[in-house]
Amino acid sequence: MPIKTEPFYLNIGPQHPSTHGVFRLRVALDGEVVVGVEPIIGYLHRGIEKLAETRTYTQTIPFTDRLDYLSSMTNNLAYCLAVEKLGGLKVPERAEYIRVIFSEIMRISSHMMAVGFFLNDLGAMMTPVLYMWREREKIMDMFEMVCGQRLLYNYMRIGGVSQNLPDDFMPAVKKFLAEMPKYIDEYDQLLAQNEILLARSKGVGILSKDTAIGIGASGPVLRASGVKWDIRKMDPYSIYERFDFEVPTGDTGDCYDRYWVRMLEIRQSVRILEQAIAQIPEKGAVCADVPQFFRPPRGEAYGYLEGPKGNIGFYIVSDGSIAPYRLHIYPPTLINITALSDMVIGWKVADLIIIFGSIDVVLGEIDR
Amino acid sequence: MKFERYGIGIAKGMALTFRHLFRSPITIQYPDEKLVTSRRIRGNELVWFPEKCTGCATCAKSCPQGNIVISTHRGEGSKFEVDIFEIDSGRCIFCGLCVESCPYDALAMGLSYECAKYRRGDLILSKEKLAVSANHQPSAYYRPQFEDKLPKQSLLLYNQAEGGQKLKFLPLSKRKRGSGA
Amino acid sequence: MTLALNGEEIGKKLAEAFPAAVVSSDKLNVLVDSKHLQPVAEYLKNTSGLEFDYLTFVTATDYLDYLEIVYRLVSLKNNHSLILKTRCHTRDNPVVPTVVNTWRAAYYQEREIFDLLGIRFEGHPDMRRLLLWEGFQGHPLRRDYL
Amino acid sequence: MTLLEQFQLLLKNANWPDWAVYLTPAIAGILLILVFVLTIIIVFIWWERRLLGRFQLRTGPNRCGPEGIFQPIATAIKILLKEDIVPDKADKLLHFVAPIIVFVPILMLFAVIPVGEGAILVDLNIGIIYIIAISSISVIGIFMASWASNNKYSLIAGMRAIAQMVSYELPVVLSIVGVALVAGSFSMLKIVEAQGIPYILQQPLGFIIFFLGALAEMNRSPFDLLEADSEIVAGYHIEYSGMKFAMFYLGEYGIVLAYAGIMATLFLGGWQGPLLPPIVWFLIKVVIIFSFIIWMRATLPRLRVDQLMSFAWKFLLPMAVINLVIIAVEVLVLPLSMQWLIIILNFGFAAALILLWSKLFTLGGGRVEV
Repeated sequence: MPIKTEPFYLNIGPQHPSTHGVFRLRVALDGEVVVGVEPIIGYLHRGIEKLAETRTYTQTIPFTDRLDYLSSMTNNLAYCLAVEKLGGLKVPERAEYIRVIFSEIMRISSHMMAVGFFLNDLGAMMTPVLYMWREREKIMDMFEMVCGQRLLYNYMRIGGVSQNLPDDFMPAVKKFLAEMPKYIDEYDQLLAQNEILLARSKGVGILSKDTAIGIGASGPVLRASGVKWDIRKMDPYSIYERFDFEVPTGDTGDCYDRYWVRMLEIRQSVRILEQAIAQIPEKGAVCADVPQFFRPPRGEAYGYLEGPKGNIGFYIVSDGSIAPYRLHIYPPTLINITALSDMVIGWKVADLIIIFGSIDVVLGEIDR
Repeated sequence: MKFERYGIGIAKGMALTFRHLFRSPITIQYPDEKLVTSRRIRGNELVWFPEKCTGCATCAKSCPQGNIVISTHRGEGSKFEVDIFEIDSGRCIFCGLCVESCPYDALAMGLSYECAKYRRGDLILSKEKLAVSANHQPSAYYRPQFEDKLPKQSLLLYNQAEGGQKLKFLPLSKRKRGSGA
Repeated sequence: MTLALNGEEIGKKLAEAFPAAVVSSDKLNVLVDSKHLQPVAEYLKNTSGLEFDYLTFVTATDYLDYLEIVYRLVSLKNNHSLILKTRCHTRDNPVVPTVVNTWRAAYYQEREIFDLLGIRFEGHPDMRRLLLWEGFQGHPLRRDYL
Repeated sequence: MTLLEQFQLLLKNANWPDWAVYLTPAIAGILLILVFVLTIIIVFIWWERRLLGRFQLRTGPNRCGPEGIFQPIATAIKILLKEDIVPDKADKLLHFVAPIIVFVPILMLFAVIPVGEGAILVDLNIGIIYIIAISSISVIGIFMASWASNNKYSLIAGMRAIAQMVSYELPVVLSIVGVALVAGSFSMLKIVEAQGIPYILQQPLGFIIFFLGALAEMNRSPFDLLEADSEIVAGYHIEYSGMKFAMFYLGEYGIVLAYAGIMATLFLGGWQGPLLPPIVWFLIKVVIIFSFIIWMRATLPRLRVDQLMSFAWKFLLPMAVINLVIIAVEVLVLPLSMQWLIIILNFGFAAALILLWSKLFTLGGGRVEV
């Protein structure tokens, strides 16, 4: 007679070291094996979409910082792209380059957080995180130099960027780029070939190509599954068509691929940055002439870009007034966790944590 | 775990951490050592220039939080006198939009970043607290005219030989106690 | 460059396959009748030359006299996109068929729309509130919610 | 004759009553061990935090006292002042007893670890067997703690604890047997005295197996599954606070100290060494082992529970058995005078076996169909 067992339920979160924010997973366990998982979200819901309806177009930019607070620049940019598309604005050349530079620095920073905490979830006791924070702090310094804050930048404006680059910026970013490849090699040396890491992450949490496309995954999660889809390449926004870079993809879509695709993307970002630094015009306006209470024509627009976490998009409906009639934020990480249950069922609790970590979620964006 | 590579990956990682043992720490002993912030820092306060302010309330209109309280009355001639100018720094998100929108450069972001208070009421910055003074100076955020007066930001990117911040670990005896204020 | 397909052409194509489905179409988007949404979605996904295999976003807007649901479809294979719309003319308990069976990407987004705008998606496997808690009164993203 | 026996003799000669002759040295010894262990644990806590900080490009605690040496004391005071919280649905008795059961056996281990010539509490002739027996008791305490807390995270930790501790006991014991075979005694003192050349050279494979097994026994990275902070938060002591937590915390370092001491005794020649006094040599060896453990903690990620199991049963256990056979054959066949030949042979065997077994070793587990 088989022994009758019943699953036992474990709440991982809302307060848990590895949920990367206030996120709750209701997990059904059979021993240590996960048999069911239900993400419960909304603990950080601030209603940014509703708030934007009562604010002018410019006033919403600081709120976009607070979506994915680890990649605020790209959120700013995606929102500004949407409004510019709506208003048919032309962005000055220099501003376009500044935008690209900051998107790519932001991508490096965000990927370093993602990889560092993925490795921390694996149990590597903060060491990779601190090594990566060393470089991230340098990036934060550069952001602080340009826009005055280290986390919530509020730098992009409708029609450009808020301020010109200070004189110290270019030497700093050049030095950073010269150092960065050496540090990336160090990160790879630290754990990329580590047998324990390979054992823990290879073949774990596979997101197949068809599932990845079906759930509309984007960013490194989609590319790790072997889909060569990068909006920078496939639908270039800003001036990305001028840069030469590759889109790294994985083969199987397991945790290791998601980690490795991010490491490769950091290298590609360095490559884009080197080109952008070489091409940027010395002088020129950094913002188009946009009134403070900007009134775009009636209509709707969807501005989107390839953020560090994936395709972040803003869908704006305008009724011709100073405030958007409707603002919808398309959150990539919420979409990426759609297939979480497919990925984790049958794996152990320890795997659940790293699979969730490898998706790289930020709760500010999921809950909005 | 297959030791196909006989643990070479583990050995490499261990060698890297061992190398780091001989590098100097990257952390700063915060209240004792402080880095110089950016010239454009958006600190946790705002600086108001009463003589430049015309009381037009553009800042209040541009605030996403609706956080700036300003009330005026008509003084001598056509000039407006500001009666109340209040910003609740507990609700302020320090986005700097008010500074950007001010047509007369009468408002600037502050330099301070240690503004913790024991009571919420203390966070409300009144006219007197906002007004510019010797130890309440503006930062160069959106105000490039102040940029030259401020010290250069210390970047972690540069080491000491390259003109960066001196990042030496101070022994206990040389540290100043309670210098953070 | 992701080519935004001309809505009029797609509208014509759809009208051939489903005569009653297309309500209107213009350069940017195609508006279909919500009754025919599911077959239209299947058609858009599986017809060669279109192959919209990737649903980017689903959202809804409250225009006071009707609720409009917007789908942005992308074909990763052909690198083109289309905006598909459908409308819902009632405000009390509006119901629209789900597209989860065609594109799983709609799973959370439809739950979110139900949560914030109160549109019920028929056939959705788990139609519950997503961001707000069970028992919350009203749907905040409607224009008449204060 | 150990120092304690000399003390006993002294009291007997001074015509103390019989019960006092036994009790006084015993109490003195226990106090000595407590002071010795607690002092070293406090230094260890500081050393781990500082060294880990240096590995991670931080400075580590540096505020309390010179170079932060008093930080563990400050931490201890903080922990002791905390409220003792017992969960409402906890099994109160077991919840109370568990920390004691974890901590006391660890202290008991130090009774047979020699820190110098004759500096041992009791020179048991079955010293090693005593260690094996006593060190397994704290598993029960850990399981009691995890059960009594009535917390699902700690229950998972408890299940992991039993599996991990029991599995790793075997290779550890088998590798110790190799040492006992060569030394010809179970007594810790005799083993140290028998080590003209430290046994790490003579039995490198045995040392590696013992070291990895001991890492798992003392829940150190990469085998720290019991308290895996990113998965099950703090494992078995998630519901403990105050003094009870302090017991676990001290126990954690105490067992590291104990195992480092055992390792130093069995494989590194114990207190023996030139020039410096024996206790210093002993402590140097212990600190080197401890530093190596910290180094591993700073670098390596954690294993999964099924990988941990298969590593014990498929890698360490067969290797330990083979190692034992090799040692036994060598003891029988080769005369003791050919020490250096044994060393060369054993290094060759160790390298060959590890390479071979690495090829053969595959990992079971993975996804379970549910």
